[in-house]
Amino acid sequence: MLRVRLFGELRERAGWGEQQVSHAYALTPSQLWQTIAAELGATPDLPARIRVAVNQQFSDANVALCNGDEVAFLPPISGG
Amino acid sequence: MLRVRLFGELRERAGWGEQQVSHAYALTPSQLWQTIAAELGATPDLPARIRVAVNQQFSDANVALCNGDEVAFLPPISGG
Amino acid sequence: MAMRWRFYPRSVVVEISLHPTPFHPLALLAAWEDALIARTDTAPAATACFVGRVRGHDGNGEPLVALELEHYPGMTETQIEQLAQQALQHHQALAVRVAHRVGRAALGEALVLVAVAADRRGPAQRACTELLEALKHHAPFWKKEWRADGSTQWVQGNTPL
Amino acid sequence: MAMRWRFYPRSVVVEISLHPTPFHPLALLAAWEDALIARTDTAPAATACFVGRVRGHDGNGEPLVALELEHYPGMTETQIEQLAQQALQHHQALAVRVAHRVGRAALGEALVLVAVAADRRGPAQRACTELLEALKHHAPFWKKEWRADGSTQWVQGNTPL
Repeated sequence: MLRVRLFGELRERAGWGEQQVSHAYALTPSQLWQTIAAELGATPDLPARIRVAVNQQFSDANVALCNGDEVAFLPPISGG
Repeated sequence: MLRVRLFGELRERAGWGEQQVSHAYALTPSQLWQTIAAELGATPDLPARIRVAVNQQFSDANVALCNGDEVAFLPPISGG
Repeated sequence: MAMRWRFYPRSVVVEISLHPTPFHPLALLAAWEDALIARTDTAPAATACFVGRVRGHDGNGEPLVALELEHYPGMTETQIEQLAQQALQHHQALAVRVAHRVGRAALGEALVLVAVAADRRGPAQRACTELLEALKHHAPFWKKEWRADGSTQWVQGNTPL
Repeated sequence: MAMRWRFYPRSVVVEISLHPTPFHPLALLAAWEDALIARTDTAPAATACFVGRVRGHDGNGEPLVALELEHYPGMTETQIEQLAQQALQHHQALAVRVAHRVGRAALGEALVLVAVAADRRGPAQRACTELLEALKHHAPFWKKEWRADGSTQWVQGNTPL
């Protein structure tokens, strides 16, 4: 299973901040995004403005995921 | 009369920080410098590193002085 | 209570804290400087700092009543730590202090403190400016603006430098 | 007692003080921010500041015991005021606080505080950096370094930025 996390506007749109998703349907963050895009009202292709983090480190959207990974989709950051 | 002021290393070299000098011998700061260069062990020509202030504003070394002016010779500034 | 981390890799000190309740930047600065003096037996020759607070209006001048800050517990702290280390090494600074508010902040309350101690003014100021920019773009925070009428708006990225 | 000036041209506040005895930058910052909040009814969104203190060594690494600061009473204050106004207007900042030590300062004691309040981080930081450089080059101060053996040396200009 993958631990999927959403933040900010994505979390609000989806109505959840965290979910377990089977690794079988999501070998990469891009594929994982396709499985949740519909409920986010988003395009199946991961928008450039959304960044990906795997195990709490920024990551490429096409990296191979491993079972148990934590994958987060991050809207545009506005810190400071 | 001109009120002449020296600071920092110039004041120390001359042994004084303030003197009255007759305006007759010093129509410009450059000329005024020539009258005190000897006691400063300095060249008669005003060195570029020495800045001039007239009435507490930075000034050109060849500005015409008026009676009663305050003229200061300022070594390299190291504030902050 | 603020969540605080002290990292002592080599001789460089990086102190980071996230604050779910209001924090007072000058008080944190005083404590940080005292700790630096205690550790190095001398005050840093150059200290540059920046404090950002909640503005009373949004980017379009619309009045705001509060700002809500969401963060990614774990990743946010790790990112700030990595960014602070990079700024330190890149500028040969001595120490860094970062404090950041999380949760709902009212107008005028402090959002971020970045402070850098170094031996000279150039490194301190450049590291401080660089780290603040890095935080704004690479430390996972998201700001939601609250207006008087109860409407909200997620901030889309940062105001230009 | 510190010699203090408050200049209120238009709505912009410039506060300058020269201190013949040790001053505490954070205390001055706190008082300045309180005054700003009292005057504008809100804390500034962006505050950048710099504090310079007496180093324990000179440019060549030789140990120092104290630093003596000479200034040109009257011109120094006027210059700082003019430089502060220029930095403010050039960067559309809101307010400036400058404190500078005069006389003999021991190791670790504060020499200079420059703080700038603005509505955004860029103007605050740029104005603070610019004003500090301007002070170092155009506010009539001269530093004499004192070594342990009693020997002294006038500082010839500023360390590079």
